[in-house]
Amino acid sequence: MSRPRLIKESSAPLPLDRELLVRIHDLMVKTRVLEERLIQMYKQGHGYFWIGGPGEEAFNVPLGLLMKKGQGPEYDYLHAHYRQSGTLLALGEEPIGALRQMKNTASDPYSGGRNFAGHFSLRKYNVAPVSSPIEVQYSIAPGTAMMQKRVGGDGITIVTGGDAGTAEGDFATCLIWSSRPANPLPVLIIVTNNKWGISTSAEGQHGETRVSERGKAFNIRSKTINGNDPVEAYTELKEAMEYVRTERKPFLLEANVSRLYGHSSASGANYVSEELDCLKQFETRLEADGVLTRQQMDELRNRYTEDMAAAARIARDEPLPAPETIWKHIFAEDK
Amino acid sequence: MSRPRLIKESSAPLPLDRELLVRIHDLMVKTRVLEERLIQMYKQGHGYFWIGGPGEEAFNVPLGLLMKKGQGPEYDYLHAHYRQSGTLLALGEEPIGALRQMKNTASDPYSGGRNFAGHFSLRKYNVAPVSSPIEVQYSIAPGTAMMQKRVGGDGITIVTGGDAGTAEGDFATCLIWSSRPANPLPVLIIVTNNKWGISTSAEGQHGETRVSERGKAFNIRSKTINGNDPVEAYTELKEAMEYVRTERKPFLLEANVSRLYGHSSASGANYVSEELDCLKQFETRLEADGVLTRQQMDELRNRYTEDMAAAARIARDEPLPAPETIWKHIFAEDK
Amino acid sequence: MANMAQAIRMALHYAEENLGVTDIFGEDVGAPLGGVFTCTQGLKTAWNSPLDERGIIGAAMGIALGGGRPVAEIQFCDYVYNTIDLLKLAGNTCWASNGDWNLPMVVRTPVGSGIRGSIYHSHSFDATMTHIPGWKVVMPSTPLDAYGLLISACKEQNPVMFLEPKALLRVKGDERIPGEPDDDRALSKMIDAPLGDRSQWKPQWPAELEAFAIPIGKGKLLREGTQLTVVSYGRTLPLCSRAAQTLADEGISVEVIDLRSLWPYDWEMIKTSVQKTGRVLFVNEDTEVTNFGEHLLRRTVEELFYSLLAPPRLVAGKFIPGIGLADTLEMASVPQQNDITDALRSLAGEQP
Amino acid sequence: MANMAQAIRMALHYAEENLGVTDIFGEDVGAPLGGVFTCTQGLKTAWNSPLDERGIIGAAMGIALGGGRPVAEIQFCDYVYNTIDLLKLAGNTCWASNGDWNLPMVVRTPVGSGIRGSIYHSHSFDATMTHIPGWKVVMPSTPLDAYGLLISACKEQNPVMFLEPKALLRVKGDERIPGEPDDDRALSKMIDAPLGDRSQWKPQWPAELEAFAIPIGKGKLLREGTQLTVVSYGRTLPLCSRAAQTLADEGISVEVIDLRSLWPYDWEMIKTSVQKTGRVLFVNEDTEVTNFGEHLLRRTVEELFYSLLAPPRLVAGKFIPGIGLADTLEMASVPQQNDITDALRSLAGEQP
Ligand SMILES: Cc1ncc(C[n+]2csc(CCOP(=O)(O)OP(=O)(O)O)c2C)c(N)n1
Ligand SMILES: Cc1ncc(C[n+]2csc(CCOP(=O)(O)OP(=O)(O)O)c2C)c(N)n1
Ligand SMILES: [Mg+2]
Ligand SMILES: [Mg+2]
Repeated sequence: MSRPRLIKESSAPLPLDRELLVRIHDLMVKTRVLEERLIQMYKQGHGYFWIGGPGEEAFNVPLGLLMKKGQGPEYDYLHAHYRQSGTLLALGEEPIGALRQMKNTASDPYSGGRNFAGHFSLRKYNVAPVSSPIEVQYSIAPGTAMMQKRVGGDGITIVTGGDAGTAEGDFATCLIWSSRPANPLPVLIIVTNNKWGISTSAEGQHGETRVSERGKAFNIRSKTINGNDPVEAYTELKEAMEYVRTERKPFLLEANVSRLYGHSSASGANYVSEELDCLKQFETRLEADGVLTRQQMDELRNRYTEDMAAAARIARDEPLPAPETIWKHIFAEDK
Repeated sequence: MSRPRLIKESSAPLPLDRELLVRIHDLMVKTRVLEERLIQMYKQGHGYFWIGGPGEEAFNVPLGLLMKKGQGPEYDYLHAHYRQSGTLLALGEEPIGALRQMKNTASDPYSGGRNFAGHFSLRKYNVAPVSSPIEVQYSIAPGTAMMQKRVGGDGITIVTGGDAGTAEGDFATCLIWSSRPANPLPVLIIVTNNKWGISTSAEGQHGETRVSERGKAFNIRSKTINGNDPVEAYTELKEAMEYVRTERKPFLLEANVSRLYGHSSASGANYVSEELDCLKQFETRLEADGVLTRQQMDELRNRYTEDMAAAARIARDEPLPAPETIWKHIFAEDK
Repeated sequence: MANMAQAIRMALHYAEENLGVTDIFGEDVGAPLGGVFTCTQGLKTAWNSPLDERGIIGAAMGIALGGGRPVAEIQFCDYVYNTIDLLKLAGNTCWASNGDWNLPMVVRTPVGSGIRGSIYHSHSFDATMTHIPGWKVVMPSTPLDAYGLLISACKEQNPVMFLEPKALLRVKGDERIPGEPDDDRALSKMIDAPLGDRSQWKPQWPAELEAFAIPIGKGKLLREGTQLTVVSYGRTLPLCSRAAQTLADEGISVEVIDLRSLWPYDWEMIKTSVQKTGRVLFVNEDTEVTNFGEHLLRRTVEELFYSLLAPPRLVAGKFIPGIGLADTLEMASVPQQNDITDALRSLAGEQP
Repeated sequence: MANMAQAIRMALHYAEENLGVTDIFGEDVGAPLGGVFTCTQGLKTAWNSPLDERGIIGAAMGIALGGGRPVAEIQFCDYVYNTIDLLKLAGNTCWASNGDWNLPMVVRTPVGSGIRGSIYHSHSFDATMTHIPGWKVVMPSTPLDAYGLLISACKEQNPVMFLEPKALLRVKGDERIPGEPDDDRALSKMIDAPLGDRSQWKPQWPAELEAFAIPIGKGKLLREGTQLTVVSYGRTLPLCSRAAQTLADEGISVEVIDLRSLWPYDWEMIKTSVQKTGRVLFVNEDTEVTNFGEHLLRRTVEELFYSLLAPPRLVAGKFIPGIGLADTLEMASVPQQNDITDALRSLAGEQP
């Protein structure tokens, strides 16, 4: 496996404008603090299971910022996995929704207390429901892209998932269906490679030098990037998305990222200091380049920490869904 | 899609020795005559369905000749699809078995009248049962190869299937499981590309320039050959098999072949004159090179035709399995 | 009258013209073949997919999420079994998202025995499918019902599984589909693709087709009777009707219910009938262990125990790993005319 | 006493040492984790597979064809549903080849609710699995039964599906597994992997383990009774036992059968009991439409109708698309203690 490249020499000037850098940083902090709060809720018994995206903020936040946000095939679709909180916050979601899902309250906006944390669903922004089975979203994604291609416009479909999951046939399905000569599709196929599937290291399992090479046989434009660098992530995502938007063809993007609190609460959810921390690294860079001071960043973090604590207190006291609601929404007529 | 290359200039001397050429030709004729008899049985109402391998003899016969024949992991395993009669005859099977399966008699040696024509099973030579679902054999094949690798020796696993079927996730599974760095496997992964899946042309469906390129991302040695030329097929198969036997690593071989009587009886089972006929072409070559005369070849064909007619008469009059035999062999204790 | 394959084709034509159906697809569904059973010949939104059932179900789900209305085909239900996770996902998407999303999609697939299809072209799918929540499941036994149920399916906001009893696909109906021409041969000339080269062919659709819909969830009381109830669907339904006729000739009065919709199903119709007759036979051809008929029977026992004059019975497929190719094997594996007639006769005669 | 996860681990150890088991594999089955429920820690033939359930089942089939004896794991049965075609194929390989080949393979997978697993870690698999011919299917409810059934499974010539009720995996048994040390903590020290770095760890297996086998197909009469029979397995079995105790305190005598083997199952034991009691409740937690309990109930009605004093009943999971995460939802979705006790009480009191 190729190792994530280190962030570019800090002497090179940051190629994004200041406002954007600050916005990305803000959302990365917000996401990290949200995830840490979710973990804390779990550890304090205010939820049964945690899974999420700390370590993927540098990639997920730019993704959300670059999405064409709206409902219906004119806008971008997101078929995500369970580490996508950064993208959702970048789309403008309030963090309390995720906290409510953690506490499985009736007020949980994504599943009404039915699904695990990190399992978002947001029809108003074309975020398809996140489901636990690994990789099925890759078989579904070509469908929304077909509608987008037919409708016209520049909406694209984005699908994300982990490295281990690419072993499922669904990943191949996505490559095949997206690259059919009869109907190439506007899909941005993303793999976030953290080099692990739960406890299983990628080393023994991947004959590929890079996962992104699997696109080549299908003549799909493919690239591996450092997903720990928000600047590289933003720039590369922008380029890839523009290609997909304009050419109406697939692009396979592999982003090397970190898994900063292990797989999930099942593996303890403790900070893994051996992993590269994209937020720390970005902050060093921002400080060195004079974009933000340490103090500003600390204040930001403290503010979010307080906000999140307050939101968690609200969520914690809200009622659970009533037992008889299990019968609701089996069919759409029930709406 | 790349077109099958024409057979090498007939001026070039045939690189295999005469005895082998005659043997390959003999088996190709035998296979063709068998398939034609099966089709005739179907058309005369002595069977419900025909599917088989006319058009693949030039590839399938050499494959059978090159297999290390025997039972158990020291020998080669074959996980085949339903066009493999040439390989079975090359392994030494009597054609009457296939005719019996066509007539679904109790004497059918492959399924006792239970399965369609072409669905061989031959434990004594490691031929795994052919099953109708496309491509599942690719998910199973790594298992026999694991046993072979563990046992030692030079036995390899061979898996075959069609071009359209590579769209199933099982094909990707085979590539992934065969090339795991933790345990690369001795599997010869074969795709016989006839450019069709029933009525669906490969053109609109395959983003790959060649199917064999799908191996490259996994660092699997891969090649596309002209499966209509028995000499090329023999030579390339030999090389690929030697690599797999010795290196204990996978090899992906795509063979371009013809579909000479259409997909199956469901599509009429009539000779398709637009397709290249490997037998005709080989015979021209053998005659030109003085290996066999037209007369010898005609006699051979007539002899097989008579043999096959006689065998079909025998099969036709044999009893069907008794109704109560449906309860046999649900479990192995029943043996 | 149209056969069931033609009825399906006409309903799909109507649906792509009038009900917003955007994609009719699957293996060999588009030109030139138009489906291995001809059900999708000449349809303007029909296209050929890769040979990948997971991709087919996945794409249908995606198209539905993306605002389209797909009608996907699995060539034989025998090949649907690597997609059960996706079918379950389609069935739980509305519920899991607490009503945020819903999937208006139809999956069609031929089921059952009757064409000497051997181990992999004879499967039934009703047991497996009725165990998956969140789907509506229908299975017509006549061309008119096929037409009407497919129209309803194409109007649904939820996933619908449309099971086509393959033994009945080429059987002509007794009832006219509103809008079909009087003459069968005229119909065939208009909408059946010619043999040979079809590249220039275009169907000529009957102009008067309409949104004749059969509501999902309603059974059909095919024959009234007083002494016995038989409930079936699909291939075995006509066998039940014939058995009822035979028994009528013997002086035994059998009520015949064509369930048509498997989920939701017409419990009221079954209940009313069993309360009248006190004896009921459930018939289907899926293998008999963990079989949908066992569900119907369980509910009958649960709610109608004290109305029963004899134990309710099930006639279903044998619990064996496949249907063998030989005639002898197929006949012994799934219910045939005699099995049903005999079972009804014996149930009628059963005395405690 | 060992808990069920430890019992499984010891049986697998015994089987890889003595019964020819060659490969224990699946996602996270090998080092360092040894299975998400610790069932495969420290086993010498355990290894980690790619994240690909189809590959796992396929490889198991191939290993069995190649002369090995695999024990494959699907991490949660919730993720087995893209392999149903392969399970069907494994179940028909012997039959389709007319006895030429057979597949000695075991698949283990955790099933059921009880750990607040939400929609995708709470599925049951007994309904789907009992509908697939050619497999033996077992589901223990105690560590000793788990040990004994797994030993039998590893000796089988046919595919065996070994269902592990996940709510019971960490529950200690009342009975000693032959060969396990007397002291629980001693056992834990010997065979449980330590937290933290495990790279140097090696288990110390109890030396006296033996081939204690529980025959597949035999139930266990857990408690004798005269007025009522309850038949269950897995997570709901201990609830049934407790209900029987409660009812005993109220003066109602309940016979409790732990089915243990779902296919083949111990019909003789059920029959004998129902002929004695005339009242029977079947309990499981799979969703209740096309449910294996409905099969048992159908057979009861078919063969024992005239022995019945009340309608046989089923308590099972609600027919909804998933088990919701919130406590309130899970409790309302699958049978809980009260549901079972109440159902038994009402069945005892039922008068025609
Ligand atoms: C189909 C399926 N199989 C198994 C699991 C259990 N599981 C949950 S996450 C996971 C590992 C996923 O690894 P990867 O795809 O690399 O994503 P990551 O968690 O590393 O982001 C597994 C095996 C699952 N959820 N779905
Ligand atoms: C899983 C599955 N889906 C569909 C079918 C129906 N079917 C039988 S053969 C075939 C086409 C196969 O094409 P290809 O893989 O190219 O093999 P070929 O027949 O051309 O040799 C199809 C779709 C099947 N047998 N199995
Ligand atoms: Mg990963
Ligand atoms: Mg082909």
